Amino acid sequence: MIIEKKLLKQDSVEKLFAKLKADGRRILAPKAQGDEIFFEQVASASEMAKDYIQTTLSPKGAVFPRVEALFRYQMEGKDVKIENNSEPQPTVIFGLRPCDAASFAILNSVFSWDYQDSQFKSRLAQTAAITVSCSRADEYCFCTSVGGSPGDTKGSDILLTRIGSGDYLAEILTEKGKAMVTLAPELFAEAPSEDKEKYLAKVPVKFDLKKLTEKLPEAFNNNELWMEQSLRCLGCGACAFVCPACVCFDIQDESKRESGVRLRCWDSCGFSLFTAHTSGHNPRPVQSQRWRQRVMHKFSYFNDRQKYLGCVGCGRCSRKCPADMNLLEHLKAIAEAR
Amino acid sequence: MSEPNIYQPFLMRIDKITEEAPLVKTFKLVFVNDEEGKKFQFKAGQFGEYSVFGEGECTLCIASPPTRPGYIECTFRQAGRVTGALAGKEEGEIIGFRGPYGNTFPLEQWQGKNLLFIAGGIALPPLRCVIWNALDLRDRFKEITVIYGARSVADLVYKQELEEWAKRGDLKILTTVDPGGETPDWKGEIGFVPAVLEKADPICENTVALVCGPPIMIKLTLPVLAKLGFSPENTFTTLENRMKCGIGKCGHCMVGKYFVCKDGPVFTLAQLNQLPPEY
Amino acid sequence: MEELRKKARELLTSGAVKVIIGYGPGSGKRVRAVFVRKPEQADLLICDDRCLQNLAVYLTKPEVKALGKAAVVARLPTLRAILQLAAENQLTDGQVVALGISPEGKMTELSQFKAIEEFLAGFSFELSAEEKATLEKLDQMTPEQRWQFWQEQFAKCVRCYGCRASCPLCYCEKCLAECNQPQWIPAASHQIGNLDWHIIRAMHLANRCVNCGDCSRACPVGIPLHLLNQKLAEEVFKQFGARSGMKAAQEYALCNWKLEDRENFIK
Amino acid sequence: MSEFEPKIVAFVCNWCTYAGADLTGTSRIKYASNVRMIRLPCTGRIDFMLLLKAFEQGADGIIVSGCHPNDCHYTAGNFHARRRWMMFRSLLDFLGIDTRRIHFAWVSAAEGAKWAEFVNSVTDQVRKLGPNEQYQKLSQAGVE
Amino acid sequence: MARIGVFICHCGENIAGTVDVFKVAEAAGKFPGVVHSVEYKYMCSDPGQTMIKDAIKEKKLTGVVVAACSPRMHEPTFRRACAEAGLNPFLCEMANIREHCSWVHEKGEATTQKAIELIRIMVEKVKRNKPLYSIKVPVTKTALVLGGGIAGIQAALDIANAGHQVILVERSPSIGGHMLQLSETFPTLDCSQCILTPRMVEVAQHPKITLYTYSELESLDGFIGNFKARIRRKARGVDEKLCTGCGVCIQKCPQKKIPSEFDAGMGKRTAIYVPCPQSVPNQPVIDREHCTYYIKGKCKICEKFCERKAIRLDQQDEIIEVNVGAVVAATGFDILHSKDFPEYGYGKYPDVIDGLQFERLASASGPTLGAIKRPSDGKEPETVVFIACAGSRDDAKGIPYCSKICCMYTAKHAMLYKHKVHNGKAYVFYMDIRAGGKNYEEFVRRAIEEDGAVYLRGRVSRIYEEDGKLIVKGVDTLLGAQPVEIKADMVVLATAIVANQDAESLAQKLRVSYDPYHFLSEAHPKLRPVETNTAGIFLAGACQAPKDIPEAVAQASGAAAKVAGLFSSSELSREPVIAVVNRLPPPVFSTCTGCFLCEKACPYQAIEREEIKDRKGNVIKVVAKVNPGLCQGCGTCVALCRVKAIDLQGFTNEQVYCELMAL
Repeated sequence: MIIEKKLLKQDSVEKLFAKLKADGRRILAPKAQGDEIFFEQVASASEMAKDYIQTTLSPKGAVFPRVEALFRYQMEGKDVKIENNSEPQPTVIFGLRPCDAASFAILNSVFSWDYQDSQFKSRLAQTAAITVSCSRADEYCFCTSVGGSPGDTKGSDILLTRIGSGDYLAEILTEKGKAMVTLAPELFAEAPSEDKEKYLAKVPVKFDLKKLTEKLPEAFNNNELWMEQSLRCLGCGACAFVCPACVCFDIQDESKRESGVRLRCWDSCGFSLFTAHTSGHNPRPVQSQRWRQRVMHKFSYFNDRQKYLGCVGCGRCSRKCPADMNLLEHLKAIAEAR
Repeated sequence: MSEPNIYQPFLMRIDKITEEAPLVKTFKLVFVNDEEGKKFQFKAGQFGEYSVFGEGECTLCIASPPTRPGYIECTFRQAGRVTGALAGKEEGEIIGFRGPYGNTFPLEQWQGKNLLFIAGGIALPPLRCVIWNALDLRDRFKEITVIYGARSVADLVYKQELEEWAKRGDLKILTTVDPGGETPDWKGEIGFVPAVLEKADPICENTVALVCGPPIMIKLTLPVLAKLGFSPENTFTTLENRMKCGIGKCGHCMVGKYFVCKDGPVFTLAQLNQLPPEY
Repeated sequence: MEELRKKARELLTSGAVKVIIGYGPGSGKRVRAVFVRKPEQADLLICDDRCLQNLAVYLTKPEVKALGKAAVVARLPTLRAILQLAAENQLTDGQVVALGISPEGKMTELSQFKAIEEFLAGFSFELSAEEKATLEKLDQMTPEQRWQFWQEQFAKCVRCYGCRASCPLCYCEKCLAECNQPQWIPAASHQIGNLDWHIIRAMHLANRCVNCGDCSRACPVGIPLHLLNQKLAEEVFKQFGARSGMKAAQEYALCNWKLEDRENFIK
Repeated sequence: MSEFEPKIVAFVCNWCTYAGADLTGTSRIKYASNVRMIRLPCTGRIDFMLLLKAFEQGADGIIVSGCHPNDCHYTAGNFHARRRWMMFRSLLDFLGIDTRRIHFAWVSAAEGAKWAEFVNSVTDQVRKLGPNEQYQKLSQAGVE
Repeated sequence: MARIGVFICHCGENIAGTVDVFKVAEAAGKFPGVVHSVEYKYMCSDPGQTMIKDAIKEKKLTGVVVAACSPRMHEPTFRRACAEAGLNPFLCEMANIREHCSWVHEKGEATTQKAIELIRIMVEKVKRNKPLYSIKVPVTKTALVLGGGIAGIQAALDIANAGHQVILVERSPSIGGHMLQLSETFPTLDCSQCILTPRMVEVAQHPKITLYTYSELESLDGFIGNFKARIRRKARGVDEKLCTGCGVCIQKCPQKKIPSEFDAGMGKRTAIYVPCPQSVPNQPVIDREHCTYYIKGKCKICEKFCERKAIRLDQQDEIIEVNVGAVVAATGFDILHSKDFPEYGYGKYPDVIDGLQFERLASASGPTLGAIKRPSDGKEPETVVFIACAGSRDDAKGIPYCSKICCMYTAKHAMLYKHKVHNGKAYVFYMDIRAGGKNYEEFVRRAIEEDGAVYLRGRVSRIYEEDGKLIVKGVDTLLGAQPVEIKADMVVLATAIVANQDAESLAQKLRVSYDPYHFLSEAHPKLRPVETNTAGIFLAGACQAPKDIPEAVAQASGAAAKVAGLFSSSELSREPVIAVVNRLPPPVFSTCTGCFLCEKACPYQAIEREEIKDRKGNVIKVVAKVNPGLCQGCGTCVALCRVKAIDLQGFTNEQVYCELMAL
C-alpha cells in the first residue's frame, strides 16, 4: 500500500531532521555508545551511528517506555488527587529496521485487544517511523521465517532503502509518512526507477513457520525438550528486554511522603518470580517452564489470541543472550522434530 | 488523551472495617464520587485491583453481591506489601479500586438449580458473593448448601454471617474445623472439608458445585465430587494466579494461552482439565 | 583439548560423575555451556580462549544439581568461585570435580577443595596491567567526571539482571531486588533504581567477586560492571589483605575485623 | 535571601552517640537544628542501604556515629561497621558520589560537647557544599 | 490498623519554653494514622500517664508516641503505662524532643519544625511496630565477684548470705584490698584490720563462697543469667590443700629484700610470701620474678623445709571455666604514682611519701610497728607537711575530679602523727576542705583544734632538699597569697585516686562502658548507680569512682541486693529486641540462603544452623536460626544479610526504612 515513491538525498536527512524538529517533534535515532547502539534523542543526523545491523535495544521504548508513569497522585489529608500524564510529544523514530517497525502492530494488539490502553495508543499515534531497510544481515536474523523481510513495509510510515548512489529510495507508506513529506516536500525528489530488492540483504527462510505453529501445542508437554534447550539458560531478562515484541510488564508504586507515582515497568516471563504468589507457591517453578512459556507465548498463544506472531525475527535475543540461547536454533529444532 | 486511563482507579472510601480472623479483614468500600458509584456494575465472580497509594495494587475478588449496589466489599489476608498496607488503613481513608474484571459465575443459567458451595479458609469471599447473590434472589434457585471449613474456629471468616445463614431456614450450612482447631463450645463439624462433603452426600442432579479453597483442599475435594456424581461441567472454581494489570495485558497470569484475568477467574472443572498445570 | 575430552569420557564411563559442565560449540563462532552426560558426547567439549563464561554459575542451579555429581571445566575464576561457594556453604567437598584449566590451557583434575587451593596458590591474582590502567583512568577523573561516566552507563541499564544471573556468587533464591517489604531497590529501571541496584550489588560482592568478568559480558547494554567489583576487590585487598575464593574455609573480610583497621575517615 | 539550610540525617548507635547526644542536651550545649537522628542499637546495624535511602529522601548530608573502638556495647559492632564504611565510601567515591556529604565519627556517651561540635562542623561543611544536586537530579530521571 | 496516639510533653518549660508544643500537637494530629494528638505539662506524671492510658482505651490506640525526653530516661515508664492499659509495651515509642531538640536548639520555628519531624519519624516507625513479648532465659544462680577488697568482700558475703553461690576472684595473694593496708579509719579512728579481718575470715569459711585468690578474669562470654567466665588461676607454687600456713618456707627463703607491695614499699618481704600476717588465705605464693630458683634454676630451700611437701615449683597457671548468672565488678582503685610529681620530688626524695605509705608507717602491724619514722634515716620527723589534692582537681595532671577521700585521710594522718609525735608539727596544705559526711566535719575540726594541725590554704609549688631538710614552698592564699616556706622532715602527698591500670581492658572484657578516666560507668548516674549498661554486670566500690569505705560498702550491698533480686527467680525476662531469621511456608521455608556469613559476624555466637527437611527427612536446605537466649540484638547480622532474611525485632528493616521515608 505505497502512497508514493520518492528519492531522499543522503545529505537531505539532516535537513529533514531540522524540519521535523521545527514541527515540534523529537527525533529518536540510533546513536553509538561504545559498542552498543541505542535509539536516543538526537539533535543532528551526524550524531547517528553509521553502520549497524541492529540496534542494541529495539525502538519499542518510544511507545512502551521501560519505565513510564501511569498516573501521579498526591495525598491531601485523607483525600487523594490523581493526575494523568499529559499528551506525549510527537516523535519520529529514524533508522529502525523493518522488523522493528513490524513490532508496533504486535504491541498494539496487546494494548488494544480488549481494554484500550490510551497511553500506549496516544504514544503510538504520536510516533512516526522512518525505517531504513536492511542491506546486511547476520546469522541471527530470521525475519523471513516469521513473515517479514529486509525491505518489508509493515509498520513503517516511510521506508528508506539506500541505493547505489548512497541516496535513499523513499517509500511513503501512510498518511503519517505523507505528513512528514509535506513538512519538507523540497527534500523529496522524483524517485529513480530502481528496484530496491537488489540493495536488500539476503535472509534465507530458516524454518517452516506453519510446521512450528502446528507442532507447538503438542510440544508443550515435552518436558525433556524444554529442559534440554534451557539447561544453560540463566534466567535473566535480557532476551525480553531487547525484544521489540515482548510486552509483559509490572506495575509498581513509588512515593515520597504524600506524593507518588504508579509506574509501569518492563518485566520478563523468564524471571523466576514472575508468576510467584505471595504465599511462595510458584506455578512455573523451574527455568524450563519459563523458557517454554516464552516460546509458546510468542509462537503459539500470540498467534491464537492476537492473530499476530509475537516475534519479528530481529535476532536480538540470541545476539544478546549471555548463555547463547539461540532462539532460531531451538525453533528450528521444534519445527523439524518428527 | 481522548480515552480514559484504564489504570486509573476509582477512589474508594473505607466505610467499615470488619476483623474476620487473625490477619484477615473485610473492607466495605464506597465510591468517593457518587456518579461513578451509580454507574458501577459488576457480576458475581468478578475481581478488581485494589490499591494503596504508595504501595501498589493487589488482586482481590469482590466479596459483596451485585444485588447490593452502592458499595463493594473485599476480604483479604495480610500477606505481602499491599495487603500489609491495606491492613494499616483506617475507616474513612481512601484507597484505589479498578474493576470489575474477569468473567462471572453464570448465575442466569443456574435458575431452578441446586447450588452447592464448598469453601476452605480464606477462599470463602468469592463464594460469599455468589451466596448472597443467590440468597437475595432466593426464589430463582432450589436448594442451597454451603460447606465451609477452616483450620480452626478463629480462622473462619464471616463468622456473623455464618451464624445468620445458619439461622435462616432457606439454606443448609455445614461449618467445620480441622481436628484440633475446635473450641470447647464449638457446635459445628470437626473434620476436613472433603470428609464433611462426603458425609453430607448432596444430590448431584440439577446441582452445580462451586469449590474454592487452598490447593490441597481442592485436590482432595474434586475426587469426592466426582464420586458423588458431579460432572466437570457442573463444578466451578476460581483461579488466583498472580496478576498485575487485571486486563489481559501484562502477561503475569497466563495459564497456557489463557489470561486468568480475562478468561477467568471462574473456570469449570471441565475447562481446568484442559489447561496446562500453570496455576 | 583432547586431554579434556579423554578425561571427560573417563569420568563419565567410570560413573565418577554424571555430567560434565563444559564448553561446546555455539552460535556462529561462539561457544556455549554444554552438559555432557554420555561418554560419546565428550567430543563436543571445546577448550580455547573463547571459553570465558564462569561455569560455576550452574553448580547452584537446581536443574543442573538434579543431574547428579558434576565435573566442571574450570578456568581460574571458576576455581575461585568454587572455593568461594564452598566458603559460603553452598558446595561441599567432593560434590564437584573441577577440571582446572591453567592460563596456558593445561588441564588438571582437581577433585578436592584442597587440590583447588593448592592449584590456585601457584598463580597471581593481581589485576593485569591493562585492568589496573582502566581503574586508574577512572580514579584519576574528577568525582564529577566519574559521576557523569557512571550515570551514562547506568542510564542504559534495563534491569534484565543478566549481571546477577551470570554471576556464580549471585545464588540467593530471593534476591534483595525482589524483596518489597521494604522495597530497598526500586524495581523500575530509572536512574535511582539503577544506581541503587548497582551499588548494592557491588557491595554484596565485595570480597566475594572472583573477577570472572561475566557480569560485563552478560550485560546486553554494555555496562562495564566488573570495574565496580574490581575496584572493591582491590580495596579489600589493600585494606584487609584478603582475596576471595582462595580457600574453601575463606574468611569474609566484611564479617571480620582488626583493631588496627584504618579509620582516618572517622572523626 | 535566606541561606540554604541543609538537611542532615544522623544514624547513631543507642549506647554511645545517642547517649552522648543526650548528654549534649543535659549540658544544654546548643548546636545546629538541621540534624534528624535515627536511633539504632549499634553501628553494626547501620546498613549501607540506609545511607542511600537517606540521600534519596533528600538528605544533603549524612552522619554516622557510634562507639569508639573497644567501647561497643556489643563488643564488635563498630569494628564491623568500620570495615563496611571503608568499602562503601570507596565505592561511592568511585561512582563519583560526593563523599564530603557523608561523615563518620566516634562519639561516646561522655562526649556531649564533641557531638555538638561535630554536628555543627558537618552542618557548616554541607551548607557550603549546597543542596545535594546529584541526587536531586536523579529523582524521576528515567521515568516517562 | 493504625490508630496512633501522640502525646507531647511540655516538661514544664524544658520543652514548651523552646518548642511550640501546641503547634506540634496540631501538626502531629494530621499525620496519616494519627487519631489522637495532645500535649500536657508533664507526661511522666501520674495524670500524664493516666491521659495515655485513657486514650489507649477510649480511642482504641494501636500505637503510642510520647514526644518528651530521651527514651533512655522514660521509655520504661511509658511502656509500662501502655502495658497497664492493655497495649503491648513495644507499641510505644518515644520521640526525643528534649535532649535532642529543645535543650540544644534556640527557640524558634526551626526547632518546632524539628520536633514535628522527630515525631513524624517515630509515628512512621510505631505504625510498623509489632507486639513483642519478653524472652525467658534461665538464670544460673551463681555470682562472680571480681575483687576482694572491702567492696568485693561485702558483696560476696551479702549475696552468699542471701543463699546464693558466689565465686570471689582476687588478683593478689590475699583478699582485703586497700582497706587491709590502712592503720586507722576516719572518722572513728578504729583499727582498720580489726574490723576487716573478721569479714575476711567469714569469706574464707562461708560454705557458699568459693574463693580464688591470685587469680584474674581471663574472659567473659554470654549474657545476663548465663555468663561463662574463664578465670586464670596464677601458679602459686604452693599446694593450697596441703599448706598449713606454718610460715617455715617464708622464714627460710634466702630472698629477703624485696619491697613489700602490701607495705607500699616501706617494708620488705621474701620471694615466697604472704602479703601480711592476716592474709586470707594464709598461704604463701612464690614470686617467680624474684625467686632464686626461677632466676638461677636452683635453690628449692622452701621445698626442702616444707614438711607438708606443699611446694609446687613446676605448677602452671590454670584456666578454669565457671558459669555464673551475674558479675559484680569490685576491682578498686589505684593511686597516682611518683613519676607524676617531679615538682614534689616524689620518688626522688625518700621522705616524700604518699598516703598509703604513711598508713603503713602508722599501722601497728606495719614495718615500723606503728612508729612514725622517716624512710631515709629512720628518725622521727619533727615537722611533717601533708599536701592534699596531690594531683586531684588538677587539669595539668589530667585529673579534674576530686578524689574525695583525701581531705579526710589527711586530717586523719595529721591527727595520727600528732598522737604519736606529741611535739611534732603538722602542716596541711589544702585547696578546700571537703568533709561532707556523718561526723566528718567534726573530725577535721578536731584535727585542727584539738590536735593542732596547721592548715594552710594554698598549693605547694615545689619541694627540694636542703641540708637534710625538705623545703616546702607554697602560698597561703588566706594571707593574701603570701609565700610560705616550711622546712620539713617528711612530706606526705595525698595523691589522687585513679582507676586501675587495666581498668580499660577489664571494661572491655566485661563489655561495660567507662568514663574518660577509665572508671567503670554506671547505667544511670542517679537512678541506676550500681548497674552497668550491660545487663547482669554490677559495680561496687572505687572501680566506679573514688569512694570511702562506708560508701563502698553501701554500694556493694546495693549490688548484692540487685544480684539477689536477679537470682530470686529461676527465669529471667529479657527484652525481645533480638534478631530473627524469617520462616515461610513451603516451598520457600526461609529466604535465608544459608551462606552463614552472619554466623561469623555474631559477637555472641547466637547464630545456629537449622536443617529444613522434607516429609521423608531429606535435608532440603540449611538455614540460619538465632538463639534467642544468646542474641543481644546488636543487629550486625541484619546489616550483613544480603537478602534480609534476618531482621532485628524492634528495629526491623521496615521500621527503619519507614523512619527514613518520613524524613
